[in-house]
Parts: sequence; structure tokens; C-alpha cells
Amino acid sequence: MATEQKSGEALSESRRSGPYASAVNWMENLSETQFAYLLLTPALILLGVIAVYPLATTFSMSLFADQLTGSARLGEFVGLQNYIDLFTGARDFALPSAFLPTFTTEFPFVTDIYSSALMVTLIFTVFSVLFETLIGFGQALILDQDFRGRRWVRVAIIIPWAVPIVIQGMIWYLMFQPNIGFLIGTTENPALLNQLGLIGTTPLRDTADSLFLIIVADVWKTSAFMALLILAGMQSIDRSLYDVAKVAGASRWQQFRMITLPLILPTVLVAMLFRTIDAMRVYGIIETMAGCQTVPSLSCLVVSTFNAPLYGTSATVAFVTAAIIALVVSVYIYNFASEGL
Amino acid sequence: MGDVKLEHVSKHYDDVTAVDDMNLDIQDGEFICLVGPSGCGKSTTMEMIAGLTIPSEGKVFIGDREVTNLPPKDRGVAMVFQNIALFPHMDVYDNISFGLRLRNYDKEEIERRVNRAADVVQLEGMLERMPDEMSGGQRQRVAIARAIVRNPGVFLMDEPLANLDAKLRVHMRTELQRLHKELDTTIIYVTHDQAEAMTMSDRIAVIDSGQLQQIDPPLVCYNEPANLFVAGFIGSPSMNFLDGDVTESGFESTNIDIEFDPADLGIEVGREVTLGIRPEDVYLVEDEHLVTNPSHEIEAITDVLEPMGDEIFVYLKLEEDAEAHLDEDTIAMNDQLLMSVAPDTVIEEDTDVSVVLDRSRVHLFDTETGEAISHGIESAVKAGGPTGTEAESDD
Amino acid sequence: MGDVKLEHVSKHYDDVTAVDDMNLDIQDGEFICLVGPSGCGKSTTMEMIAGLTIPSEGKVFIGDREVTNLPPKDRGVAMVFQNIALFPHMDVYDNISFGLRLRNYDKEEIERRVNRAADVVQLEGMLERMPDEMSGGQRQRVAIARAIVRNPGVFLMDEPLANLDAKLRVHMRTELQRLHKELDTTIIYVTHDQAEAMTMSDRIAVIDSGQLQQIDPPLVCYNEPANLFVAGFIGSPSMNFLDGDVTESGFESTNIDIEFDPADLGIEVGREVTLGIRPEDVYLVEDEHLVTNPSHEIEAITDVLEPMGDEIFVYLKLEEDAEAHLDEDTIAMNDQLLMSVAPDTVIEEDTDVSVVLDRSRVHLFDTETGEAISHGIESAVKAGGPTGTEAESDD
Amino acid sequence: MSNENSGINLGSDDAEMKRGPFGRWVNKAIKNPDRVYRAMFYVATVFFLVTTLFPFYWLLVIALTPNRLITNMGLLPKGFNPAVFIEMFERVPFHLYMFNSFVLGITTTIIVLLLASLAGYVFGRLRFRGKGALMLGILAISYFPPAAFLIPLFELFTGNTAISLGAITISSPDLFNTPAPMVFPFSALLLPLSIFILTTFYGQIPDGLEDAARVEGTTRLGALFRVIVPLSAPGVATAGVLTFIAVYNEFFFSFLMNNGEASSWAPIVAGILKYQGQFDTPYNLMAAASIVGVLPVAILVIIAQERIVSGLTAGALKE
Amino acid sequence: ISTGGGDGDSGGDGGDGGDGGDTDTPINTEAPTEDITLQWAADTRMADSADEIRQALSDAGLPDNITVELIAGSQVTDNRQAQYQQWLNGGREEPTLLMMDSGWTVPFIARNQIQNLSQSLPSEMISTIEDQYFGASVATAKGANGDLYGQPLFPDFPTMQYRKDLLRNAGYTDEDFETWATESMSWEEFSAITKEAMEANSDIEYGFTFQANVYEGLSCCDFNEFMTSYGGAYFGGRENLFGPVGDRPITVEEEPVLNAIRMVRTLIHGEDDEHALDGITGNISPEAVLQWTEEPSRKPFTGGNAIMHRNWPYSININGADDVFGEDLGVMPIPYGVTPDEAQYEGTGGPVAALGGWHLTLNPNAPDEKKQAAVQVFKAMQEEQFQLDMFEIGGWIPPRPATLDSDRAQQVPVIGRYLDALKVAGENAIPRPVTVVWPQQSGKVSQEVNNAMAQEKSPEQAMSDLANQLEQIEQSAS
Ligand SMILES: Nc1ncnc2c1ncn2[C@@H]1O[C@H](COP(=O)(O)OP(=O)(O)OP(=O)(O)O)[C@@H](O)[C@H]1O
Ligand SMILES: Nc1ncnc2c1ncn2[C@@H]1O[C@H](COP(=O)(O)OP(=O)(O)OP(=O)(O)O)[C@@H](O)[C@H]1O
Ligand SMILES: [Mg+2]
Ligand SMILES: [Mg+2]
Repeated sequence: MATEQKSGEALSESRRSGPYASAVNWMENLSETQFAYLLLTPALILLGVIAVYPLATTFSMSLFADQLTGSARLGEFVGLQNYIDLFTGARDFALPSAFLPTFTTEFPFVTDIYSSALMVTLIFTVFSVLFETLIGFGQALILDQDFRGRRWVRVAIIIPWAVPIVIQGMIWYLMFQPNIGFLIGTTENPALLNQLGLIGTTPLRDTADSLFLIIVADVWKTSAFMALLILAGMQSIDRSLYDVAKVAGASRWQQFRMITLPLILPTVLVAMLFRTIDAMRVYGIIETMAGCQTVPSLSCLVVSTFNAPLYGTSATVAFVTAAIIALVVSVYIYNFASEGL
Repeated sequence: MGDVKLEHVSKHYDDVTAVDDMNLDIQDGEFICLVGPSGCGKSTTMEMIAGLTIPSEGKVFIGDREVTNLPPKDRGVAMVFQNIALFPHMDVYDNISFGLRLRNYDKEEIERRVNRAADVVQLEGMLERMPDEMSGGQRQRVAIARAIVRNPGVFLMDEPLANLDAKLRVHMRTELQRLHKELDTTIIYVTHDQAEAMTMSDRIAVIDSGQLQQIDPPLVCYNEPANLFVAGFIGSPSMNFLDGDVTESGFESTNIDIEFDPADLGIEVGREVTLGIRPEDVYLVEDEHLVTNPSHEIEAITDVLEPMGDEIFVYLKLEEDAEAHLDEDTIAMNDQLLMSVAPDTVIEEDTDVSVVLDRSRVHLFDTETGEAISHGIESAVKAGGPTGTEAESDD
Repeated sequence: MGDVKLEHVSKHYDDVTAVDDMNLDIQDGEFICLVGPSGCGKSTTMEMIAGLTIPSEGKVFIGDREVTNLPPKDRGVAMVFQNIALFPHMDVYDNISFGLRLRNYDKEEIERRVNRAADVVQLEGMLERMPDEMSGGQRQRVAIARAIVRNPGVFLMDEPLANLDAKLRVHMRTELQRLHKELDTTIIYVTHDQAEAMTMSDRIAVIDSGQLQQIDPPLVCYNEPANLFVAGFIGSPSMNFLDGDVTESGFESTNIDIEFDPADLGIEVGREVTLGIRPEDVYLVEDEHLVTNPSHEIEAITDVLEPMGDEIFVYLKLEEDAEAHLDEDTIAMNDQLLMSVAPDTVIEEDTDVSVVLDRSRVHLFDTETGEAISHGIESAVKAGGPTGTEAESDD
Repeated sequence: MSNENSGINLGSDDAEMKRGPFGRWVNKAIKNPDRVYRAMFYVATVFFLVTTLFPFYWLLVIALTPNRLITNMGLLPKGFNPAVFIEMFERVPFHLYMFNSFVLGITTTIIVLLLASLAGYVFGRLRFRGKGALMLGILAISYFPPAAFLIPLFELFTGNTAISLGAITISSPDLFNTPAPMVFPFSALLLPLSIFILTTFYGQIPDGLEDAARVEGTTRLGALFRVIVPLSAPGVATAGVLTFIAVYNEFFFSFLMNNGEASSWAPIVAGILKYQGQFDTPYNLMAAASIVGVLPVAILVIIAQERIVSGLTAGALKE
Repeated sequence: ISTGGGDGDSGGDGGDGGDGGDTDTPINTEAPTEDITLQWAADTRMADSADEIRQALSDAGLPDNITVELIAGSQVTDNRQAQYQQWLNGGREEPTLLMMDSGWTVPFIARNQIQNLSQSLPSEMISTIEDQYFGASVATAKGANGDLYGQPLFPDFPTMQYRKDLLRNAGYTDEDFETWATESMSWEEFSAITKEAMEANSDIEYGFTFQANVYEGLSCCDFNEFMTSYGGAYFGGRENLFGPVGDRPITVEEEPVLNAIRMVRTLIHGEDDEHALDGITGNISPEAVLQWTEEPSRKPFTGGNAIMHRNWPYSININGADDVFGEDLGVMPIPYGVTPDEAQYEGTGGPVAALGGWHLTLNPNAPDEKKQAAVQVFKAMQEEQFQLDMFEIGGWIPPRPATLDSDRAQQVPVIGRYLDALKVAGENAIPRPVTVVWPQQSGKVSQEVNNAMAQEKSPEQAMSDLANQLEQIEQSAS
């Protein structure tokens, strides 16, 4: 047998034929770059047709004026006028709120932060991502432990993420709806949160109160996203590294800081990156809890103009939103490029 | 501070018993080698001392404290792991300085020590490399350096030199011995390299199937193995074993008889015993003058020759028609004998030769229990008086 | 089918040159050992043959085909990795059968082969274990089994036995040799164990800093090393080196002179040379009768004794006041000599002894280039006629 | 440990008595920081459990309270109406919507994991020119609010986009009321997240294991699916769960790409909204439906978590 | 790649959103002979009663070969609007019939997205609608050219519901209730009565509950009612409701509008409010109204915790049910601020009811035979018989005022008892000023009005801000 089959493998390998085998062979012999692009092709085609092509179309829409009457979707070609109007505030009337805040020279350099979509969005983003990351971390640390019943705790912690936004909105809306929810009182008979001065008695009509509650609701739901990713990151760490660290004398905290943290950093960064992007596009929870009039986010502007329908303006705001997100993301990438993203 | 004691320690995994009722008493400052076949429980023992594995039964002491359940960080041990386990996200410098940084040493001290350790393991100039940019041996050296920058009470080293070349290994051995002397710490060392075990250790602990077989100074293990297992395990190539019986006139087997008075050695006649003789204690008849107390001549045919440079291994067939069995299913091979001769000896394959055994280096073991009965027959004979001389004169 | 050829192959990583213009021509069915210090490029060479690393320059051939850019799967090689690389999500059976399953062998055939391989590496009964439930040596054996279940044209084995105990290693060696004979495949084998390299290989390739130093049968490498590096690297403990000059009367150094006629060896007078002598070729004066062609006596003091069981290493100090330097920064140590003597020799530390060298086993190297000039002076003298005898009679 | 302590400190026993239970605990805690850690751990666990589960409890309270009694709610349901879980199926064929969501979710998840695996492999393990730019480009797609894709996609999927190839003009097919116009946009829009997740996870798998697989005879893709993917199980499972959940609960595209009927592949949110009247909102039914709707996801999470928490690389390498 | 159907690339003169999309070609009015199934995008409630509605259509003379398939669109009206927007813009042939909110039919008309019924239906059908249907409803289905684009399916008018039992405690009698059912009271009276009742029923928490959240319902309806009842208007008189955009006065800064805000502020914050309206009794409405939409505001009333409640007829059916208040539920028109004579603008003042309701429109992209079949559906729906059936089936109010007088209408359970009040409401219905820019304007209105009601801005300030924004929006579209 032995001599017969001597190097039989190599032979049988090349003997195998047919279109499948030749395709495999062809792929294996590609250079690394060619191979990379080949593997990316399906994703790029999908993204090209379903994302890039629509975006190109939408971008061209942003160069046309709005058209409210007649069968045409858009008005005449106006070039970048929509963009100019948006930044000069000349288009604010068509939006649920101002796009940019009015700037002043004194701290905090803007007047009435809650009346501009940009500020509302940024506030939401900063606080929700911050708390989600912290809480997600905490949750992941717990889920990483071995204890009885942890599978159920895990489900419990992750399950808010599985709630549709409409229902998430309903849950929190009802909690803070006067005369329905118990978390809200009346002027005469205030509830705990009212007494603490955290929220007024009609929080969902007040921008600041609503924003606060929406952040809480979002943190409730989305911490699970963070926890899930961070947990997965922790699970991928080679356990023997902890053995080494333990013997070297590392306390739990030191193990966390010197092993866990650096090794899950790429995962955490991806999670934070996408949470930031998502948070900057927040819409659903606002719509279902307080409404775009009360808490105007950038996406609110897009959707409400889209529904108006002011397609030119909507496309413009969408692209400007994307540009702002790109700006924020580039800050991330600039700061963390070294972490292997 | 650095004495380590295991008291009736066992470790069971589901259906596997990795360590079985182990008792070890290691003095402060001792250099102990753990040796034993693959899977015998050496690493598990180390892990229990380090605190990475909690014994299923028994107690572990370091210094005066019982540490059985103490976390590793409080045990004052440093360890070189068998699987190396470098931190992939740290460069060599950070890997080596890890333990020091944990303890907030100041920067210069860290740098001094890291450079010193890198020097010892000959990794100067590679401190900025990442682990995945290094060769296997280089990684192992980083792991060693990571352990030796610290000054723990106990060093645990699990095959630290396995991936190093012979020269570097000799160098590292010297360095470890120097370190041992300098710091006067306890070192517990796993190795598969007999030379390492022989030259470095104060005592060798031989383990088999989770059980301690013998713990003694190297030469005692070599010259007076406690049982068949130790005899066969220590020494490379392995000791020759021949199964036989004790008769009135001594040891008798298919091919070889050795005369002595059983009463002298305190063995009852009829007991089944195994005779052990190391390859270097088998001599060609022409070299008989080198042996003070040779056995009678044994006829054999040379089979395979293995020139090793500094010696030649000669496989001898004792029964002409017997097939040489190369697989070592039974520990004793009555039809075969391995001999080592000087490299300049003129010898050819498939020729008849006569050999003698050095009687003073013959070992006898109880075949059933494996326990050693006697080491060296000559001395027994000499001490025994007339019967001994009789036996000798019989020759 | 299984011959492997490297033509001017180099591999550069950023600023490191791992392999430097390597030329290797390995015949079908040959058993080649790659040896060399840690980090010299052995693994990189293997990886380039396997197709895991693409050479920066040069070409690789397997069989008649150029495979420089061919993917590993089409090269018909099996490899045991230095870092073992078991698939942690598969049990032992699945790990071993991985390659067979890929090739759609039928179930019984797979089972037959896996059982056979498990048998060879003595892992019967562990086929259901996961890698993390095994000891280091057991893992390594799984890696070996994974390679040997297949019938590739070329086996690449990167320190496959590093984590095995001596006995098992001997067993595995025999098994691998049997496999080699049976399958008649090419085996390229990295090892740091000299015994392994000496006994198993048809030829040994000695590599240093990415460059091939010598590729020759084991005894040729041992007895006629091509240069200082090979001489120092092959053999354990290492050869003694003494720096000196060639004078009219032969070799002269601080402590040792060897007489010969330089013209005979074709060396010009005044050239700086390094003399090499292996520890087993240094004899105590009382053993001089064992040497046919001894040098004159050399006075020395015993320093450290290292009893190894089957021999004793004796470190000799040549100059009384010189400190023994244990670090091997310079390859030559003119004030020290290592000698190995039989284990029963009566010898003590710190006593005066006289030793002689076996002239026929003295090597001379050009100090600057390291190239070997002559192996054995006796022969040179003998061949050279009167001057040789003269020199001898001078003694 | 505690035995040892009390054994050594014979004298301190009554001192501990005086200090009371808390004092005793503190005393022990100082000696044994692990206790503190354990305690902190339990406190945190309970805290997270309460905060994440409370809204669900609230949802259950609403579900069990008959709709017309949903006013001035306290912490307990007003009335007890388990029949709501039957009524919800009578009013709307909710199981069909769940089925739709499930199919949409699974299909999208498979597509996404497949494409993202390929891309994640490329970005995580290969070196080639243009990698950074491509990654940024793919990421950039997720910068856009979904509305920015709507009009062109709607036209594409309703047969209103035409490609002119010389004389022939090919219209895109009309896929309205089929799963396709949902599955494709979901896949495309969720792809960047999964690509990035898998890129980081695949990138962390040691090269040695891929090498071993390739020498054993797999192709590069074979190594990806036989070794890298299984070893990245936590990452893959997470990406899968995130994708599935996102699709399962999606509404923005799904409500424009079909007419909202269960027979037209409308997802569960469409089903939940079906309970809603022009003005009247049966919160109890919607709450009940959401509870039922979340169950499959909970089951999925239970299944997936086995993968998420399985540190698999142990014992693989010596390095 | 090019996109069919009028998108951005084609700029100003883009297509009409699909093939066969003539919106104004006459349709064959003969009943088709082959079997045809029509899709009708309706809502959940209608879809739930699909069989009964099909029966009603058939009873009303719809040929048997025409089957109507009801699709339950989203009940969230914004979602539906967005959905239709896409469907029609994308030139979809299905559904053939669309149920459109009277609040947003006009933008579809303006964008030529629905069939011009005046041009394509027989004129007698058109005149039936114009002559016999609730005028306000019809007005919201007309284009700028005066053509009719939708056939009102049912109107919706809010009324004031109250608890007779509680008011009896305050001394009011069934006689009063009878009067109130048709003769509206002023806000002064209303607030005083409510206060009285609150004092007489100290366990009742709220006096008057309504909806003032920041949402379309505030601008289109609640505030529109209050404002109009004080004789105010967003854009001058009724004639300007539907345009011309950019060419009509903006009148939100006028006194009647301010008074309406002041009135509400008084109701909520009391007579001490800085901007209280004289004559109004305060503190009868909770601050919560500022966050309430229909359902949250109804809950306390249904739960027995309020005396007065403004809401749509759907809630009459809930609150008038026997297990809730039954006969104790009273319904009256919304109170007035000033009488029509005192009002500055034609058609304002008096007991105003904001107009809701839905129209049936025809998808112009539908194939001819479907359009032909659709005509038969339109015809059947004009039958009084069908409209009464609908009233019975789901409480959908007949679009003809006359029908409400019929005996059959009176027999309809619960709501049948309150037809008088409903009729008054219907006669005084005021549509929202829906134009193409209304979606933008509505947001601004609700925001500013809510702010003013919440004491965050003075009425003057809020309305001046609002006027500014409305002006900009008007200008942008002209
Ligand atoms: N990715 C890399 N980047 C930079 N240098 C590398 C990389 N991989 C290997 N090297 C260097 O190349 C040289 C050769 O490495 P190789 O692994 O071939 O050594 P080796 O002969 O196998 O050594 P060992 O016996 O220690 O395994 C080493 O000096 C190593 O540090
Ligand atoms: N997690 C585990 N589950 C089951 N068995 C285990 C586990 N870990 C180790 N073992 C078994 O315990 C025994 C002892 O293992 P250990 O690692 O101590 O061996 P070792 O002496 O270090 O061997 P080697 O020289 O091969 O490293 C082995 O037989 C091994 O298979
Ligand atoms: Mg081990
Ligand atoms: Mg190597």
C-alpha cells in the first residue's frame, strides 16, 4: 500500500478535475491582492447595488430644489444651494428645528442647545455611547464569570436588545405618560423622579427631559449590544495568558487592565464605533417616545423632510448627516488607528 | 521561605488521574528536576504549586504557609510555562517586564533588570520585537527572561529549554545554575533532557502515572534506581533488562546467567527477577581489562550499529534466530543487548562478538513489583565471603 | 517525486533576513536534518517549502515542478509544526483525521489510519480528548499523528519530539525511521537533539544566520566540519577551540603547541589558525595507551566535574591564574579545556593532571574565515613523510 | 479559609461578636478580598438584572391589565387577563408575522455572515493595497440615515429602474410584496457592522492554525470555514445574533416594501402595529404581542450564547 | 442606469411616476364583464370587517364579478401617507383604491398622484358628492383647480363628551343635557360648569381633558378648534384654507388666536396665569394634557377620573358602552369662544369641530379594466344604504349629513344616541388648512402652541415666532 500510494496525494490532487476543482485551483493561485478582491466581490456587488447606487442617486437629488406640486419629484437643478441654505440656516423653516445652533462667543458658545438638531444629536450620542459602553462593560464582566444560572442572567441582560423599537418606545412612553405610568406624577402629587428634579411632570413634551429619558431608554436597550460584543471579545482571549499573569502576580484588576483591556480593545472600538454611528442616526426611539418636534435629531430632519416631501432638502440633510458622522468617525480612527482597526 | 511541600496531593480530571497521592518535600534553595514520561503529571504538579490548578485532594505548602487555596499572585512563584504563552499584544520588553510593572518597580530598575535578563537569554537587540515576529526558540527565551527578571521564592520551569539548540542550552543551563546560586531560590524544573537533569539538579524526582517513583540525587537515581521504572527511564539509551529466575547459583535467564549466592543478597531462590545492565557497562571481551569484576563471556552477534560521534551504540542479538524487536512493548528483551563502545572501536555489523558485563554494575529487580533488590553484585559477593568468591571462581 | 530543491532562496522580514541565499538539493527519499542555533532560519526554510511563506527571492522545487507560488495544498507535503498548532475545536480523532477527511477518504480507511497513527504515537484511548485536556507531550504527539496519517511526498517536521521524554523519543525515532523506509518519502526534520540528527538523518544541513554552512552525512559533519561554526555546533559538549599561530614548527598558542610541518598541510607560516579538539579526544596521561598518535603532555588543573552517568565532563584550567569564563562570547577559550572521561575514572576537583590530545582528531581552522584547513594532523604528518615523523619524534 | 482564620484568631472571636454581623463581614472581607469581590459581583448582577428586567415586567403588567383599565398604573397589573395572549392571535395572525420575521432574519443573517466572513477574512488576515480605503468606504455606508436609500431602492425593487444596454433596456424586476426587497437592503445595511466585527475576530486567530489547515490540504477558503470561523465562534455568533435581531425587529424598509399583510412577508412590527386603531391603542395586546415576539429571540440567544461563551483557542499552540 | 418615473435626474419636468398614469382621462363607466379583483388599501379596522363591507358593497349594487380585497394598511396615519407616497411615486398599479386621510389628500392631488375624478367619472356622480356630502369634507378632496380627486368615505368630527352623573351632582338636569346636545355653550360657561362639577365631585381628579401634545392633532384639530371658535384662523378666512400658498395672510398673531391660547392657559394654569383669559374659570385641566394624545387623554375619562373630554366619535362608542357609562355619557358640540357674527373671518366662531375623516381615491396607474371596476365601487359607495351599513358595522359616520337623520342611523347602538350633537359638529366642521406645505407648517404650529400653553413663551411671543416661520414656509413654496 505504502509504495503504491507514495506521494499519491499530490497526484490525486492534480488528477481531480472538473469545473469546481479548476475554479478552486484558479483561486488558490491568485496573488494575495487578487484573492482579496475576489473575496470582496460579492460584498462589494451587494453594497454597490443596494447602497452605493442609491446613495449616488440620492446625492444627485440633493442638487435639486424641492418640488411640492406637479408630478415631478424634484424642482430645478440648484447645485449646492441646498447645502448652502442648510448651513446658513436659510432652510431651517422647513425642518422640525434649526439644523445648527446659534453660536455665541461665550461658553458654552451656543444658545439654546436643545433647539438645534446637531446639538441634540451630539448630546444624545455622547451620553448614550458613554453610558452604554460603561454599562456594557460591566454586564460583559458579569456574563464572563462562571456561576450558577449564568445562562439565564445572560439572556436577561441581552434580551432588551431584542425588543423592537416601537415596543421599547411604548414601554417607556407609558411609564412616563401622566395618568398611566407610575414614574410620573402631577404637580400636586409628584413622583420620585419629579421630586428629585430630574424631570418635570410632562417630560415627554420638554426637550431636555425627553432627551434625558430617551438616553435612558436607549441605554437600557443598547447596553446589551455592547455587552454582547465585549463578551465575545473577552471569550476570545487565550485563557493561558491569564495563568501567566496570575503567576506573575497580577491582581484581578491588573489582569483586566493589562490583558483583557488591550486584547478586547479592537472589539470595543468596533462596538463603540458602530454605536456612535447608530446614535448619530437616532430616530425610532425619538419618534415613538417624544416625537421629532420635541427632540429633533438629525435623522428626524431627514425623515420629516422626506415625508413632507421635500426630497431635495431631505437628501441634503442625509448627506450632511453622513458627513458629520464621517467627521466624528475620523476622530475615532485618528485616535485609534494604531489599535489595529 | 522557599521550601515547597506537597502532602498527599492528587488531581483528578473527570476520569483521568493526573497526579496521584504525591508527597514531595523540597528544601529551600534546592534545585529539583521533575522527570517522567509524557503525560505523567509533571505540569499538573507544577500548576498546583503555582496555584493555577487546585488539587482535588491534599495540601500544598510554600514556606510555612499552607497555600492550597491561595491565589497564585500571593504565592511568590515565577513560572516558565510549557506552552510559553507570551502576551501577543506586548513586545518583548513589555513581556519581560510584565511582572515588574505589576509591582510598580521604578523605570530604571525595570530597564536594568530587563536588559540583564535579555542578556542572559541572548535576546539583546530584540526587545522591540513582537512575539509573532520571533522564532520558536526566541519565544521560549522570552518566556525564560520573563520569569527570571523577578526574585520569587520559587521558580517553576516547565521544559524551559525544549526548543533551544544544544549550545544555547548548555549556556542557559550554566546561567540558571548561576542564578540559582546567586538568588538561592528553590527551582523546580521539568525537563526531558537527561543531561540537564543530571547536571543541574540537587535531586531528581521521577514520576510515573502521577506517582512519585523516586526522589534522590542524580547519581543515586542513575546508579541505584529504586525500581524498574526509574532504572529504565533514567539513562539514555535505556538500561538493558533481562527477565530470569533466581536459582541456587544466582541469576538464570535464556541467554545470560550471573552467578552469586542468593542468600547473600537476601533473595529467596525461585523468585522471578529482572536483571538490568546499562549499555556502557557491557564490554567487548578485548576490553575486559577495563572491568575489575567482569561476568563470564556472553556470545552474541552484532546487529545494528549506531555511531553517535562520541560513542557507538551496538545492538547485539543474543539468540541467533530471534527477530530483533524494535518495539518496546515489554520492558525486558531477553534476546537483545545494547552496548556502547568507544568511537574508534573496530566493529562491524553481523559479526560474532563476545561481551562481558561489569558485575559491579548489574542491577536486580523484582519482576513483579519492580522494586530494586540489589545494585552491583560484586559488592554483594565480596561482602558475602566464601560463596561470593566461589561464584567468582566458577567463572 | 519527493525531491526538494531550493535555489537561491531568501526571506526578508522588514529589517531581518531570516533566510539568506539558501541552496538545498534534497533527493527523493532522503532524510535531512536541519540544525542550527535558535533563530537561524530553520522554520522559515520549512515554511517556504510548505508554501506557507513565499520567498522574497529564489525558487522552490518539489519533484519536477517549480512550486514557489503554489498553495500548500498542492505541494503534497505534511508538516509537524514547531508550535504544534492543533485545531482546538476538534478532538484528537478529528485533528488527526483532518487531512484525510479533506480528501474524502472513506470512513473505515480513515479510522484504520487514525488508529494506526495513534498507536505509533502511543495515544490509544485518547482519541476523544480535546487538545486542552492533554499534556504538552501528548499534544505534540497528536501533531505528529496528524502528519503521519497522510502519505505525502515530503514530510516536514519542525522539532517534532521536543516535548517528549527520552524513552518516547527513542521510540518515536525508530517509528519515524520505519515510516521513512516504508513510505520512502523525503523527510526534512528540524531538531536540536544531536543524537536525533546523528542517528536519523542521511545528511545534516547546518544553518547559521540564514545561511547554509554544510550539508553532509552526520559523521562527515562530526569528523570533518566545514568550518568553525559547524565544528562548534555539532557535538555536545562542544569542541574545544584554541586560537594560535602557525609557526615553522606547527601550531603555537598560549598553552598548547602541536608540532607539524605547515608546508605539509599547505598552510603558510604566520597564518592565524584555530585548533579544535573534541572533549572525548582529550585523554588523561594514564590513558595515553588508548591513543595511537598522542600529542605531548599538557599540564592542567581540574576545575569543575560534571558526572553524567555514562561519562564525566572535566573542565580543565590551563593557566592557573586565569578565571574560568563560562560565557561563550568568543568561540575560542585558550585557557580552558573540556575533557570527557569514563564514569569510573578516579578524578577530583582542583588537582593537577596531565592530558594528551589525539593528534589524529585535531582540527585546524582559519581563524579569520573560519574555513577548515585540516582534520587530523597525524594523517597529514604521516602522509607528509619525514617532517611528520620529525615532529612526532620531537615530542 | 474561614476555618483557618477562626482557628488562628481564637481571641478575636468575641471582638467580632461585638462588632455585629456587618462588622464581622467587614473583618472577614479585609482578610479575604475575594469576599468583597464576590459581594460586589452579586450586587452588580442583581442591579443589572433588575434594571434590564424591570421594563419587561412592566410590559407584562400592561399585557395582563385589560386595556380599558390601563390608567394610573402601579407596580401590579390591574386585573388579570391572561386571555390577552389568546386574543392577540385572534385579532392578528401574529404567528404568521413572526414566521415572516424569522425567515427574513435567518435569510439575511446567512447572507450577511457569508459575505462578511469573506470580507472579514480579507480585511483581518490578508495584506493588500487599498485595504484601508475599502474598509473606510464600507464603513461610510453606515453613516447614512436609512431614508437616504429609500427612493432609489424602492424604484429598484418595484421594477422602475432600467438599465440600457444599447438598444435593449432591462427593467429591474418587480419584487414588491416578496422578501427580496427587504432581505437585500437589510443585508447591505447590516453588512458593515458584521464585516468589522468579523475582521477583528478573524484577525486574532493565530496564523499557525490557518497554516496547519492549509498544509493539511485545505484551500484558503477551506481554512476559513473549517478553522477560522469555528474558532471565532464568539464573534460569529455575536454578529449573527446582532444581525438577526436587527432584521427581526426592522420596520423602516419592511413597511414600504410590502403592503403590510402577513401574506406579503410583512414582519412582526407590522403585526404589532396592526393592533393599533386610528386613535385607540390596545396597549395590552401590543404588549402581549411583544412578549410573544421576543420569545424566539430569547431562544436564539440561549442557543447562540453557547457559542459566544466558548473560549476555544486553549491548547492550540505552543507559542 | 436610469430610473423610470420622474426622479431627480429628470429635474423639473420629470415623469408622472409610472406608466399608464393618466390622471384625468375619462373612464368607461360600464361595469366590466370579466372577473376582477380590486385591491383597496384600507386600514386595520376596515380589514377586520372586510366580509361585512364586501357584503355591504354587494348589497349596494356592486356587480358580483368585482371582488374587493381590503388591505389593512398601517393605522399610523403618517406611515400610511409615506407608504402611499412611495407606491404612487413608484408607479405601482396596485392597490387600485386608496383610503386617504382628508388631512393629507391635498398634497397627493397637488402632485398629480391620484385620479382626477371630476374628469374621469360621470358628472352625475361628481355632483352627488358636491351637492350632498359634508361640504368641509368635500373641500379637502379638491384640487386647486376645483376638481374633485376623492370621494369622502366617512367624516370624523370631535365632540365634547361629559359625565351626566357627575354633572347631576352639580345640579344639572337632563333638560340641560338635552339643550347642550345641539346648542353649544361658550368656553366661559363650559369652564365654569366644569369647575362646579369638580367641586361637586371632589374625588374626581380632572375637569376637562383634551389633547395638546406636540403633534399633528394639536395643530390640525384641538387648537384649530379652539382658535376657530374664537374667530381666529391660521391664514385668514375659510377661503384661504387650501391656498393660495404664499399668497394669503398669516393671521396667527391676531387677537382671537391669542385668546384661544390664553383660554387654554387659564384652563391649565388657572386664572392667576400671567396670560389668563378673562372670564374663563381656571384649573380645570391637568398639565398632563400638554403631553397627551387621544388615547392617554381618554384613559382618565374612561377610567372615571374626568368630567369633560374632547375626542373623536370612536371614543363615544367606548365611553357610551353599557359597561362604561352607558346613558350617563353625554355628548355635545365643542364650546365656542365667540359667535359666528362676532368672528372676524367668515366661517369661524361658534361650536367648531375639526374635520377628520377619510376619502377614497383612485390610483391613476391602475390598468383600465381595474379603473373601470373601481368606478362601480365608487358608485356603490355613494349608496345611502352602504353608508348606513358602514355606520352600523364600525361606526363610520355617513358622509352625507342627511343620512344621519335617517331612522336607521338612530338605531345604531351607542353612537346612534348622539347623532344630534354629531350633526351639529359636522355642520360646523373646520378642515385643517392642508396644502403642500401643511406638513411643515403643522409641526411649527404644534411646537409653538404647545410652548405657549406650557408657559414657556408668552402667547404673543410664540405666535409672532410662529408667524415668522409660517411666512418663510409660505414664501418657499410660492
Ligand atoms: N514575522 C517576522 N518578522 C520579523 N522577523 C521574523 C519573523 N519571523 C521570523 N523572524 C526572524 O527570522 C529568523 C528566523 O526565524 P525561524 O523561525 O526560521 O528560526 P528557527 O531557525 O526556526 O529558530 P528556532 O530554532 O528558535 O525555532 C529569526 O531571527 C526570527 O526572529
Ligand atoms: N483538562 C484536562 N482534562 C483531562 N485530562 C487532563 C487535563 N489536563 C491534563 N490532563 C491529563 O493529565 C495527565 C497529566 O498531564 P500533565 O500536563 O501534567 O503531563 P506532563 O507530565 O506535563 O506531560 P508532558 O511531558 O507531556 O508535558 C495527562 O495524561 C493529561 O492527559
Ligand atoms: Mg507538561
Ligand atoms: Mg523554529
